[in-house]
Amino acid sequence: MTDTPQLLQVEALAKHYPVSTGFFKPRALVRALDGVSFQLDAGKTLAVVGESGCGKTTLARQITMIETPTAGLMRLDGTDIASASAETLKRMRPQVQMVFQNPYASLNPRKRIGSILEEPLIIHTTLSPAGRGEKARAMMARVGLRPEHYGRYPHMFSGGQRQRIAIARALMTDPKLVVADEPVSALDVSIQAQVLNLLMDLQQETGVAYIFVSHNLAVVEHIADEVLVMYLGRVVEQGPKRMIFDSPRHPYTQALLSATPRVDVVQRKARFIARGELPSPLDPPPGCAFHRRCPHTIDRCKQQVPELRMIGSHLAACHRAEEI
Amino acid sequence: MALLEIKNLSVHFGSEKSPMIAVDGLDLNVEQGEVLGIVGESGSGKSVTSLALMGLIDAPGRVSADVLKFDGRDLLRMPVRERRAMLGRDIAMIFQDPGTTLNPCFTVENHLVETLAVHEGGSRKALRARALELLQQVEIPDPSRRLEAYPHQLSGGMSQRVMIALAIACNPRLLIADEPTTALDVTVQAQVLDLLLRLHRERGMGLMLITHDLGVIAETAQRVVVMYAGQVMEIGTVPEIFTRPQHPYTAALMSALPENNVGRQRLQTIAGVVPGAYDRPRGCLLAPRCTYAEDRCHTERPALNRAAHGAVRCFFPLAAASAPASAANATPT
Amino acid sequence: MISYILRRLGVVLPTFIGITVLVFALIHMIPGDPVEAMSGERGMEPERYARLIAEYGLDRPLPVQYADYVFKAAHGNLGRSIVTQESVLTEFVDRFPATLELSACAIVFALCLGIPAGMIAALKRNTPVDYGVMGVSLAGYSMPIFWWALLLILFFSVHLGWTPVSGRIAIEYDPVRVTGLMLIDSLLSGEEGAFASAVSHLILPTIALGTIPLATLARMTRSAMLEVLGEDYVRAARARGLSPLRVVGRHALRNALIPVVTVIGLQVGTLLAGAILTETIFSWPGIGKWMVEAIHRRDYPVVQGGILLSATLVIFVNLIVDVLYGVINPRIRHTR
Amino acid sequence: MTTPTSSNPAAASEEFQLTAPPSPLRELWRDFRRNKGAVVGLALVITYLLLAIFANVVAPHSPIEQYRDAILTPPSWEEGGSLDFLLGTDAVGRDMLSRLIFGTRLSLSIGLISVTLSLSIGIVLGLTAAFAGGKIETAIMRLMDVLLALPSLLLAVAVIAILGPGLANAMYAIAIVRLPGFVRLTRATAISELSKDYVLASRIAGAGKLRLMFITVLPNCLAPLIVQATLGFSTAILDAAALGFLGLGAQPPTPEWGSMLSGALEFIQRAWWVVSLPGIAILFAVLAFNLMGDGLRDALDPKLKR
Repeated sequence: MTDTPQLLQVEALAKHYPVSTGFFKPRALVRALDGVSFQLDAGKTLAVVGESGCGKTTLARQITMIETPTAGLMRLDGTDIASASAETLKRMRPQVQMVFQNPYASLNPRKRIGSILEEPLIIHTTLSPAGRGEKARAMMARVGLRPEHYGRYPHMFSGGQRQRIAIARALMTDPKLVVADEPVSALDVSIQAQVLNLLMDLQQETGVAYIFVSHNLAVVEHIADEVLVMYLGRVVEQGPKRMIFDSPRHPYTQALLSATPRVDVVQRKARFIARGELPSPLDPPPGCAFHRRCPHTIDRCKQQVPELRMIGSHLAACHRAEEI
Repeated sequence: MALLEIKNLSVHFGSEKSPMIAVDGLDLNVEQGEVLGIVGESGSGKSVTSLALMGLIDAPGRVSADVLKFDGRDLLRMPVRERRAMLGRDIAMIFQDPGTTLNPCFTVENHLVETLAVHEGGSRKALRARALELLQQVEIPDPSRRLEAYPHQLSGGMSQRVMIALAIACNPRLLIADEPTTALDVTVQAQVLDLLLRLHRERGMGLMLITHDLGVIAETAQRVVVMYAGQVMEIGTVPEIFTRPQHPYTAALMSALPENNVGRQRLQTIAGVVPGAYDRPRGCLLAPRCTYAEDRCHTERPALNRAAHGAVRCFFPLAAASAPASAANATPT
Repeated sequence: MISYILRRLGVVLPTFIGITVLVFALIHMIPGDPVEAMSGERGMEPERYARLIAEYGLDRPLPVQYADYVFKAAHGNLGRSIVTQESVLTEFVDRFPATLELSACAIVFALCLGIPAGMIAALKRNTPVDYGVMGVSLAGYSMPIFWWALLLILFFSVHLGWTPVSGRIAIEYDPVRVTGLMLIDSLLSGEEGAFASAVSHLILPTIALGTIPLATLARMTRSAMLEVLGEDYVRAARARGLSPLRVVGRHALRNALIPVVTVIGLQVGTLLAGAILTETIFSWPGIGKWMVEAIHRRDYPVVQGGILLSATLVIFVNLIVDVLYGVINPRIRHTR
Repeated sequence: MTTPTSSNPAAASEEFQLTAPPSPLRELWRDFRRNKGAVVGLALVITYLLLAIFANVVAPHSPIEQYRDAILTPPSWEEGGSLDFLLGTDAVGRDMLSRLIFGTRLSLSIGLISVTLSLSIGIVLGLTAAFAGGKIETAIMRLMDVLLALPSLLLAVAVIAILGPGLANAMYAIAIVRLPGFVRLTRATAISELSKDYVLASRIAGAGKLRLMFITVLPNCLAPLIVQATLGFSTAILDAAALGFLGLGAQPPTPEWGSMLSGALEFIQRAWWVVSLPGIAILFAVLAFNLMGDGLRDALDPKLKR
C-alpha cells in the first residue's frame, strides 16, 4: 500500500468524440467530457450526479480504461492510467471494475454464474479451476447468493439477484475502485434498499472505493461522501455531500434538488423548475451551458464560461454563485 | 357519484387451468377532478389495471369485474363501438415511453388532427388550428414548426408533451397517466408533472397517476392506492398514508426509502421477493415477507376493510404508534 | 433526402465496380484460356488460335484488358456471341422484354395475393385461417419451382387442356414487335384472339415464377404485421379510440410495409434466378433461357454480358427500392 | 401482446427458483416441442438422415443398374407394376426407389458440405467485420454486396460456367451463393451484442480480442445462425436440384433428384411417376428443414417466448 491515502487522482480530464453530421458536412466535435478534476480516497464514495448527456457515462468509460482520454491526467494508486501502455493497462485492469445499470444486459446470457465470476480470474491469475471455483463460491456467499446458484444461467434470476451477481463479479479481482453506473435505478424500492446495503457493507469489509454514478439525489445523499454535479460534460459543483445538499451554490444543483420528488414534506425544497430541456451536446450554448435554462442569467453568463472556483466551503462554476 | 367506479376487477392471463393473475379483485373509485395516485413495485398489476380500464387487454387475457362504471355508465356491458367512442374523448391515457408511443411514420400534426377528426370532426383548417392551440397549451416552444415534426425529431420531454396534447385534445373527464415521467430526466420530469397538474386544475379532469415513485405521488396526489402482487393493500389520503401507514407493506416501503433513513448507515429492507404468478401464498400475499405476520396471515386471505382514512387489507393494521419510526418522522401537511 | 440518395449511390458505385471486376475475372478464371475452352474438344489450328487470342486482346496485360473491357462496356459494346456472331447487347435487348413481362406479372401476382394473405394471417393469429395461410405459404416457399412448373403443366395443360405448354403466343398469331411485351403487342396487332392467346400463355409461367415471392411476401407481411401490432404506438392509437380498421389500415400497415418493401426489392434477384428455370421449362424466349443455353454452348461473351446486365438490373432496382424505403420511412429520410 | 412486460421477467425467474432450473438444452426442446410442425419436420429430417446413412442397406437395387426389360415400369400398385420395383422404373429401367434413396444421400451431403463451408467462412468474416470496423469492415461488406447483387442461381451458374458442370462444383457454387447471408447475419448480431454491457464487463475484466470474439460474443450470436443454417440446408438442396435439373450439377448417371427430373418433361403424359416422385422427395426434404428452422427460430427467439 502506498502512503498517500489518495486512490484516484483525476486532473483536467477531457474526452472529445468526432461525430459525422452529414454527408458533405465537416465532422463536429462533441466535448463529452471537458476539464474534469477530482480526487478520491481509498474506501470512500464519490457520487457523480447529472442527467442524460452530462458526461457521467463517458467519465466511467475513461476511469475503467475502456477508452483513452483526449487530454488530462488519471493516476490510480500513483500509476498513470490516462496514457499508459497496453501492458500497464492490463496490469491495472483488475484494480478498477464496474457495475452496470441494467442487470438484464450486463450478464452474458450464455454463461453460467460460475463462469461469469471466474472469467476475471482466468484472465488475470494462474489459479487452477478448483481454486477459481472456490473463490467464486466464497464471493457468492458474501453477496448473499446460495451455493446452488453456481451452475445457473442469468435468466433464472430476478433483477435484484442479478445485480448481486454483477457486484460479485466486480469484486472478484479485489479491486481498489468500483465504478457503479446507476446500479439501483432499474430496481424496485425494496430491492434497491437491499443492494445499497450490500454495497455499503462490502465497502466496510474490503475498503473498496466507489464512483457512484446516479441521477437520483435521494440515493446519492445516502451513499456518497463527496459529490460531483455535472452538466453537459463539465463539473458545475463539487464538494462534500453535506455541503452540496445543504447549501447548493449552482442553480443547476438547486434545480436538481428541487426537482427530486420527496415523500417528506420537510425535505421538499422550494419549487424551482429549470426551463427548457438539456441542450444538444452537438450544439452547446456559448458561455455557461446552463444559461438558457437558468432564472439568474445575466449577459456575462451568455458569453463567458464560468470557471470552477471555491465558493465558501466547496467548488462551484457560476458567475453569480455569491449572490444566489 | 364517483367518476370511475371499480368493484372486484380481475385480469387473468394464460390458460384457464393455471391462470396468471395480474390483477386480483381490485376495488377503487376515482372522484371528479381528483388526483389519485396508484403506487406499486413491478409486477403489482398497476399498469394492467389501466389497460383493463381502457379495454386494451387482448385475448388470451381475460377481464372480469362486478362493477366497472364510468360516469354511471357500465363499461363492460356497453356496445364495443360506444366504448371505443369514449376512449380518447372521455377517458384518455398517456404511457411510459414517449419515444415509442407516437407512430414513427406520422407527423405531430397527423396524430393530433386524426384524433380530433375521429372524435369531433370539422374542417381540415379548423382541426389544424386546434392542433396548434393544443401544442401551445402543453407549452411546446415554436409549435407551428413542431406540427411538421416526426416523432424521431423530438426529445423525450417533447414527445411526452405531444402525448399529453393528444390526450387532452377532446377534453377528457379522466386522464390515466401510466408512469408518465419514468423515462424522462429529473428536471424534465418536474416540468411534465407541473404541466399535468396545471391541466388537471384548469380543466377539472380526474387524474389517475400510476407510478413506482412514492415521492411523485406524495408531491402530486390527493389520494393513493398501494398495490402489491395484483391486489390493493391500502387506500388513503396522501397525508395519512405517508405519515401513518396502516398496512405493514406501505410502512415497509416507506422505510426502505433512502430519504427516510437519513443519518443511518443501513437502509431498512423488505426481506424476500414479490411472489411469482404461480406461487402465490395461500394466505395474505405479504405474509412470507411481513415481520408482523401471525398464523392467521398464512392461512387466510384478508379482505380490504374500511379504515379511518380509507381502506386496508390486513388482519392486524398498524396503529400509529407501532409504525416504523422513520415513517413517523415526516410531519403532516 | 438528396443526401440520403447520394449516400446510397456512394454504396452502389463500389458494388458496381466490384461486379465489373468479377465479370471480367470470370473469363480469366476458366482453366486454360477462353479461346481454348470455346474450341471444345476438337482443338484448333495454331494460326486461328493466335488470331483469336489477339482479337480478344488476351495477350495484353490484365489491367489494360480490364480498362478496355470497362471502356467498351460503358459504350454498350459487350462483345459478340461466339455462336450467333450477334452483339451481346442486341441479343439481350431482344430477349429482355419477355423476361420483364413475365417477372412483372409474377411480382404483381405475388403482391396482390401475398400481402393480403399475410395481413389476414396476422390479424387472425393462431386461428385455422392463420395456420392455413402459413401452411400453404410454407409449402410454396419450399417448392422446387421447376417441378412445380411440371406439375402445373401436367394438370392444366395435359390433364385439363386449358393452357398451352410453351411459348409466348400461339403460332397463328405473329404480332408486330413494338414494345416487345407480348400483352401490349398483341393488343396493338388488333388480331382477334391474339391477346387472349398471349394471356393464356402467360398464366402458368406467372404462377410458377410468382409462387416463391408470393410465399415469402405472405410470411414476411405476417411477421412484420405481428411485430407492429405489438408496438406501443398501436396500443396508444387504440387508447385514443380509433377504430380497428383505422388502427390496422393506417397505423400498423404503413409501418409493417417498411420491411416488406425491402423484401420486394430482394425478390427481384429471386425472380431473375427463377426465370432461368421457368423460362427453360416453358420455352420462354427470355434472358434466363438465353443464359442457360449460352453456358451449355460455352458462349462466354454471352455469359459474361448476361451476368453483368442482370447484376446491373438488380443493383438498379435495389437502388429504387432503397429510395422508396426512404420515402415511406421518415426516420431514414431525415437522418443526417 | 398486452401482457405487462414489466411484471413478467421477475415472475418467470421466481417460478424457476422453486424447482431446479432446467438445462438450456432441455428448455430448448420443451419450447421446440410446442410447435407441432417443427416436430414433424424433425421427424422427417431424421428419416431422410437414416435413409442417407443406410442407403446401401435399404435400397433394393443399385441406383445405376439398368433393367433393360423393365423400362418405365409403373409403381407396384398400378396396373402393370411389379413388386420388384416398388416405385417403378425410369426411362432406362433403373429402379426409382433406389435412385431416390441414394439421391437422399447426395442431397443431404450437398447441404451439409455447402452449409458448413459458408457458415464457417461466414462466421469468421462476419465477426472480423464487426470487430475490426473501419476499412476492413467496408471491404468485406462491399464484397458481400457484390455477391448479393448477382441473383443466387445466376451466381451459381456463373461459378459453374467457370469451374465446369459437376457435383463438387455445384457445392462450391452454392456455398459461395449463401456466404453473404451468413456474413451479414453474423456481423449484424455481433454488432448488436457488442453494444451490450456484458461485453463491456468482459473488456473491463481484461478480456482480449479473440476471447471477446469467440468466447464472449459468438455464443450469443449462435441462435440466429443455427436457424439460418437450418434454412440454408433447404435452399442448398433446392439450388442443387435446380442445377441438376439444368444439367449443370450432378452428371448422369448419378442419382440426383434434380437431374432425375431434367428429362422428365417428355414422360409427362405416359409416366407420371418419373415426373412426380423426385419432386416429392425434394419438396418434403426442403419442407422438413424449413419446418425445423421455423420451430428452432420460435424456440430460440427470446422475443417470442412466453
